[in-house]
Amino acid sequence: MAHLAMATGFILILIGFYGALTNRNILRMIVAFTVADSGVNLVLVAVGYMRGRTAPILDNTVPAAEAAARIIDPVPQALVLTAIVIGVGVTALMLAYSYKLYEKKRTLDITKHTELKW
Amino acid sequence: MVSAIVIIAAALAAEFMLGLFNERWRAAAYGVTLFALGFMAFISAEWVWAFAVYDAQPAEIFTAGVQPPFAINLRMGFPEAALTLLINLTGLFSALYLRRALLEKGRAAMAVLLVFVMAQNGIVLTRDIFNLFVFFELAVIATGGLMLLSEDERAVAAGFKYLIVSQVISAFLLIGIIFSYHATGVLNFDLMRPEHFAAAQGGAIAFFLMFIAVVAELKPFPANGWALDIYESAHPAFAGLFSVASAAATLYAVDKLLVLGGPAWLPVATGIGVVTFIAANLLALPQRNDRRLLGYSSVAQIGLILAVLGQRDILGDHYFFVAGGLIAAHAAAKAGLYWLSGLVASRDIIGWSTLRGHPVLIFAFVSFIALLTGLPPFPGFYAKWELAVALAGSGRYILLALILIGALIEAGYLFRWLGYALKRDKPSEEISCDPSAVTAIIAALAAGWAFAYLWGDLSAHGNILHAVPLLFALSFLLLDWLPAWVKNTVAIVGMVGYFILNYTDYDPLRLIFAVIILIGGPVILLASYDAHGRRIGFYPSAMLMYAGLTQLIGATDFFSFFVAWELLTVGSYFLILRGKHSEPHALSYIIFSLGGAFLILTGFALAATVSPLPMFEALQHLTGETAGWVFLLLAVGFMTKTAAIGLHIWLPGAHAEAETDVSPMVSGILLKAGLYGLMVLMLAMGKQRFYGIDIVHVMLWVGALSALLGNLMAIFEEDAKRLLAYSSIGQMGYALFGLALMNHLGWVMALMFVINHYIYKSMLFLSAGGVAKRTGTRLMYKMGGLITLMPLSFIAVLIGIIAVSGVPPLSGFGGRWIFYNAILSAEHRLPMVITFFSGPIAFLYLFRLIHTVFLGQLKDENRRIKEAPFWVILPQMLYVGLLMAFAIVPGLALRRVDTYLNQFFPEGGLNWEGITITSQFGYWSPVSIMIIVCAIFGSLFAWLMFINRRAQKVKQFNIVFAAERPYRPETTHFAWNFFAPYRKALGFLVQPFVTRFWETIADILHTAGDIGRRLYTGNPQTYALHFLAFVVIVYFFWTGG
Amino acid sequence: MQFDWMKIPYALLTLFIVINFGYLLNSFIAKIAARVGRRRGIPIWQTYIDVAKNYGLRTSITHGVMFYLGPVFRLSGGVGLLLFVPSIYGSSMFSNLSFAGDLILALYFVFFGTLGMALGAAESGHPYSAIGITRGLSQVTAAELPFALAIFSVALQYQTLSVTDIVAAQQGGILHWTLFTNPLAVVAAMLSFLGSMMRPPFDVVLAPQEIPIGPPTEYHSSYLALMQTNRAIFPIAKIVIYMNLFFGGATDWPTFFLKVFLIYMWSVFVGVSFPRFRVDQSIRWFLIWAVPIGVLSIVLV
Amino acid sequence: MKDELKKRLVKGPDGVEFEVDPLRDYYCDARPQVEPPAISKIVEDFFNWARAESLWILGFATGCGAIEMRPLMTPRFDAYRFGVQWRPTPRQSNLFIISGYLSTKTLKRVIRSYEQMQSPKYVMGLGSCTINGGMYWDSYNTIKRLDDYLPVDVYVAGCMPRPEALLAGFEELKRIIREGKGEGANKYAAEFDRYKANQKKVIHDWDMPDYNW
Repeated sequence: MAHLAMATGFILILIGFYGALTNRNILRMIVAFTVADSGVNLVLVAVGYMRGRTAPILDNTVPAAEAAARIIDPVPQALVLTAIVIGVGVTALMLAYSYKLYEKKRTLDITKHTELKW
Repeated sequence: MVSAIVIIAAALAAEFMLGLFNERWRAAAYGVTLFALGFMAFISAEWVWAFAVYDAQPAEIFTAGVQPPFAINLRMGFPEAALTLLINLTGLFSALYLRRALLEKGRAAMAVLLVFVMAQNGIVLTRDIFNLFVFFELAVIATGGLMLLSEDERAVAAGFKYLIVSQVISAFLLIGIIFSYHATGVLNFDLMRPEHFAAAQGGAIAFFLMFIAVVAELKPFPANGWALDIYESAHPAFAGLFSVASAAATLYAVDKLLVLGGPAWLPVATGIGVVTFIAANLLALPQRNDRRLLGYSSVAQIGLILAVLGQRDILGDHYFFVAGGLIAAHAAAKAGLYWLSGLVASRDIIGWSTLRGHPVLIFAFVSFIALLTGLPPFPGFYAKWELAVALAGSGRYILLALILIGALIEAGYLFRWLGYALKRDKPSEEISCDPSAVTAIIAALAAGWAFAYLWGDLSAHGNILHAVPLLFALSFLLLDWLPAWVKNTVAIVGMVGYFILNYTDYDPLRLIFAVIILIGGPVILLASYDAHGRRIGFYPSAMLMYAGLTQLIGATDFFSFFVAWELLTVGSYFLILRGKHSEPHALSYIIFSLGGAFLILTGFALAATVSPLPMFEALQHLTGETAGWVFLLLAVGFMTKTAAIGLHIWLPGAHAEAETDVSPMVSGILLKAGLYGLMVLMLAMGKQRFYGIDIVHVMLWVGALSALLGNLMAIFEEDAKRLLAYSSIGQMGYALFGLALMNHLGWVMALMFVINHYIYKSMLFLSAGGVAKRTGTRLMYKMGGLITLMPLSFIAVLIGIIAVSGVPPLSGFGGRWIFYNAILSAEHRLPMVITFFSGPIAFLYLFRLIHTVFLGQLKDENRRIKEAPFWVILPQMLYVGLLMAFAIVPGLALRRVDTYLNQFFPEGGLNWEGITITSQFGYWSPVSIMIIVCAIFGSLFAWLMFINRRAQKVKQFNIVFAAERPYRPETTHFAWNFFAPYRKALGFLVQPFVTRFWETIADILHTAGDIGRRLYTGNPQTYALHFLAFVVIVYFFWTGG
Repeated sequence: MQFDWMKIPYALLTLFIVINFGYLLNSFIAKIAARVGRRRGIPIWQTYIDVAKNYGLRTSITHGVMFYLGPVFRLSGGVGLLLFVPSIYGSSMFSNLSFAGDLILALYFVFFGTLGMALGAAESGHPYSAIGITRGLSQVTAAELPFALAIFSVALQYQTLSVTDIVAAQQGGILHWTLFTNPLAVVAAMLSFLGSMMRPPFDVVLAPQEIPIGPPTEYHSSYLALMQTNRAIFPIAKIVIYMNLFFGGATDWPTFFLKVFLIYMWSVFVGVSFPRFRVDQSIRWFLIWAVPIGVLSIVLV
Repeated sequence: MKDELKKRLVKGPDGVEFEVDPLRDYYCDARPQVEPPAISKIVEDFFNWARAESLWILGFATGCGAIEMRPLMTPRFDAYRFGVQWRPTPRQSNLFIISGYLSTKTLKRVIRSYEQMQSPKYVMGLGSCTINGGMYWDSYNTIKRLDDYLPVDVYVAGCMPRPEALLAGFEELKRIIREGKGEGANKYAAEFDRYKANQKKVIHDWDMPDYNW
């Protein structure tokens, strides 16, 4: 059971990649990438999970003294925050690109933009 | 000293400040950007100065004042300082270059540029793997943003492809990082240990995911379609920055990971690197688009550096010197070339010939190409040498061979590009001389030469740029604005002065070569007085060749010998390239010469590892298997320069298409470099066996075959200079044959050939050049009957014939006489048969030269041509005098060398007292032969003059033509297909097998490249699939291997 | 310079003897050929008369300097070749000027005459003489090869290049001649001898009717006189080399005349009984037949 | 005038235009001189004897006379005994045998060959055709009397004289030469204009220099 979160994370990544690499429509690709991105974040958080421990919030229920024994590993959670922000940034940039690509060729089909080859 | 964190902080501060600026204050915003980049560069420079001069210790910078693992720390060591300096400087100059684009796009673009430079600095400085991920993502986003700067509308598609693939890569990286954290418990490089990964259950896979993701950022071979599109469509300034900065930063990141991963991962890195280097170079061969070619070339260079990173275990402390040299060379060259491509309008590589109007830009272009191919005195050369020695030392021969083959292919397409730029006809549109762009290029050029000097000082073998002859040659670059005759005088005085200063410290063998190079060279230079105007580019390349030659005979250790060898190759390449139609031939010349040079490099590397003694002793002490290999490699390398059969196809084109006074230089003097190399090799190592075959015996056969086939091919030539070029192949075959006899007289004969060949080949080339200049063509059947109009040239060719064919009174006979005595005491007899047959054939093609050009019928259009120019005739007459003197007193040159050879080949010497030279078998007295022949000739001539004094002088058509009147001079001059019967009898011997062999190899490479590059279909999804496939393959090799 | 001046008159004496012997030999062989055809043939002194008539002609033309020098080169080639090789073994009187050079000098001095003739004929501007030269030079390269191989094998056999030593080694009876001690070399040399004698199997160079006598087409009066003198000396000078190398040399003039005559007859006999080769046929013939024998002689010596 | 002999403008390789006149540039236009015999009589007699004893023939084998010369080379008549020899080129021959009728076309070649021979040179006309046109006496294009165009030393009459007649002709010629009267070349040089006028009267397309060396 403990690895349920991790497994769902990996499944999300696979779905995301599958979606991104088979759909021709650019917007569908971007959505698929966001799914993969959330899958990665889920895996990130799932790594820090320890059975029978609580969230790393130091308040009156979990005083600082015995925090080390009662909370899960806080570092992955810190990392995932940055990862999410970066995911947002990249997705925003991709959407801007898709707008410019559409503006240029009036089509969202990725296979129409292959002038640069060989 | 300002702390390293301030670099990142300054960039962030500048970005925020730009945000506060008003939209209209663009100039001020641009000023802030430049100031920020300048300040960052200043900090890194300060640190580099501290490490280099004051030998400071690496500084650890802890963010948030807490020790890791609870905070991110940065380290500013010597490598980090150098790399950040490189990145910041390139950033500064690209910003300078992007001035118009940035001002037009506004402060947003400036901010993104600052983010990009900061991200690259971050990648170098950070010691935390998640922080590494953050900076990689920042770089990705900044690249996405900066792609829109480009005018090429395909850049948008390229940027989108880049984002897609980097999304996939970052997913892998994140998963790798988090599982590595899971395995080791920390995120800091310094606290992680290879054994943590081994201990943890999925640790190895975690490290693999992280490692392969970062390596993918380096754009390795299958997974680099997305990078090539960026290189092709981005703004040239950004493409340069992207190529230099991301390469330097990511390579350092991979290096940090390799330290983490431990020795098991080094072969993986080497494997990926070498495959990328070879494949990228191969796919670059058929490229016509300049920026895409540069893209392939930078991917290849990064692959090479990755391979070097993989060899850190055997490179030891040279590791930074080699990897740093390659990165520095790559940085200066790539930035410079991309910025140059910004000036050139057309995207086809032939379009670069517009640069020809600007000497400075041409010099920059040439320096960048030399930087990339690793020619002396640039850092790539030192790196290539150290790498070769290290690889040969640790027995990794296949890797060394692959790297050298890749380097040869790269030299091939780069020099082809250089040839197009220098020789093809200029397209219409001029280059746009934007001042900021030119300053950036000049900066890159200055950086290239600064690195050259820096790496020279760092190198253990002494700085190439300190050699006097090389400095003398490079000084001609500065004097190039002077008129040609001034430079010519300076050159002649310089060379003769150098000879007078140190002819004493040459032993007799080297003295002959020194005389030919340092006295023979100026005699040929006399013919260059005939040129008018400034002759830009002639004197630097000529002096570079002569500098290479002088350093060659002065070289005592492997390194300086190899430096000299490459210098003379480069100098002669540019000399040959000056000819009108010489571009394809110069290309084949440089490829063959560099191929030969790489063989010599491998041979020296093998020998250098065995014993660190100077060259001569080191070669002597080699034994067993390596001795056989070294001898074979060096012999084949030197034989490419003497154009032995099989490696000869570059010579006819190169010598025939060169200018009038370049042909004698290249043919008379340069071919001797190969002979000198062979002499040193055979003196040091004597006879060598290679897996049971006696190599010297094989060389005997090669020499004989070259003599026969060279002369045979010369007979059927219609072009005068090609005829003389093929004859050089024949004569060099003779000399090689003499050397391979390995006995006293064989060597005396080879030396006599060296002198004879120099004199009459230069004389014949000068007279052929003079005639070609006057008649406007080199085809012999278009000339005829020029004896009355060009008598002095005729005398030169007549004396030349008598000397070459070995007819007694002149010195050619001396060579033949010594040859006979040599073969009498040699043990192999069958190759003699071929050499006997090639003797008289030499007489045939020379008679064809003199008959079709000077005798026979005079054509109408040639009736008013004048004698060849005075300065072309003067050296010829000097040579006639020299030949006469050498015929009468051969002892002058050969006596001391004969005694010198006694120490190597004791028996079979000649004794020289009195006027007769006696050998073990026969005797020859040149003085009495000359007197007797002249006496007989004189008396008979007087007798004929006395009887026949009132002969009626008649003209060309007063001939017995079966009582008919000859129709026209063209129809009565028998010259075309002069030796038709010979072709019928022996034509099958001169079928172009060798040419067809080399052409098929070139075609195979080109088609392989053409098929290979179809891999990049332009669809980002296929690129992502390439990446996934790459990951699977590497994983399979890593586990399987 | 310890050069004793007496050698010059002796050399001139040899020259005088050989010139007369040459003229008589040519007319004598012409008479034999006539007698074979049951004709009376030319009087023995006819060659003298022809030379005198050619000297006596009053006019001559010249196409240029090289044309003028052609016959001079040719004759000095013939005279030089004769004088560089000792004629009579054992007598210092008739060792001519052989102190100047050994066998190699003789082998390469043959080209001196050929070069001069070629240049002179080429200067005449006549296409036929140019064709004649091409044929001559092509043929001589193939013909010289077996001779060079034979010389090399003889030099290997006697371990010397000096002609006098080779002749010395062959003294003492007929069985000591190289003909018997090294027959292969002699066969190769005699085959190559045919090539250089301008006799029918290999006389495509002069080819009397095809290209009017090839190279010397434009030569006449005094030039022709010089060439006729050379026609007398050159074959004998070449035969002297063959005689010294392969047939034991001559210890006195009668054996000299006899041996020279017999060697000369070898080329006459072959000439009379074979049609004319084209140049490529003769090259192939030499390379297929004469050269392998020469190579064998080197390998087996 | 044929086009290869016309004056033409030619551009040299250095771009300089100049005029080429074939007749003047390709041919030597010197006039023949009278060659005086050797100074002393003894030398001249000896040379005459040598010239008589070694007659080198250039046979202009035209008409039916040529066939008569072949038997001279056979054992029966064997002209070689008398020092007679056939040479393929005019340069090396002294005796010019014209063995039959001459048309105006062949006369042009005869003149050119004759002028290329070296003096002293002799001409022998065979058959009646060279004496008075023979059976073509009334033809419009044959040469009636060889003497008008070339100095002839010996005529051998007969409508084709037999080989014996030729041998007799040779004896006659030897006698003339030995007596020093074989000066046809000098006669030709002395009366060069007359001969040339006669020749040009018959040969209308005179596209050669006056004297073909």
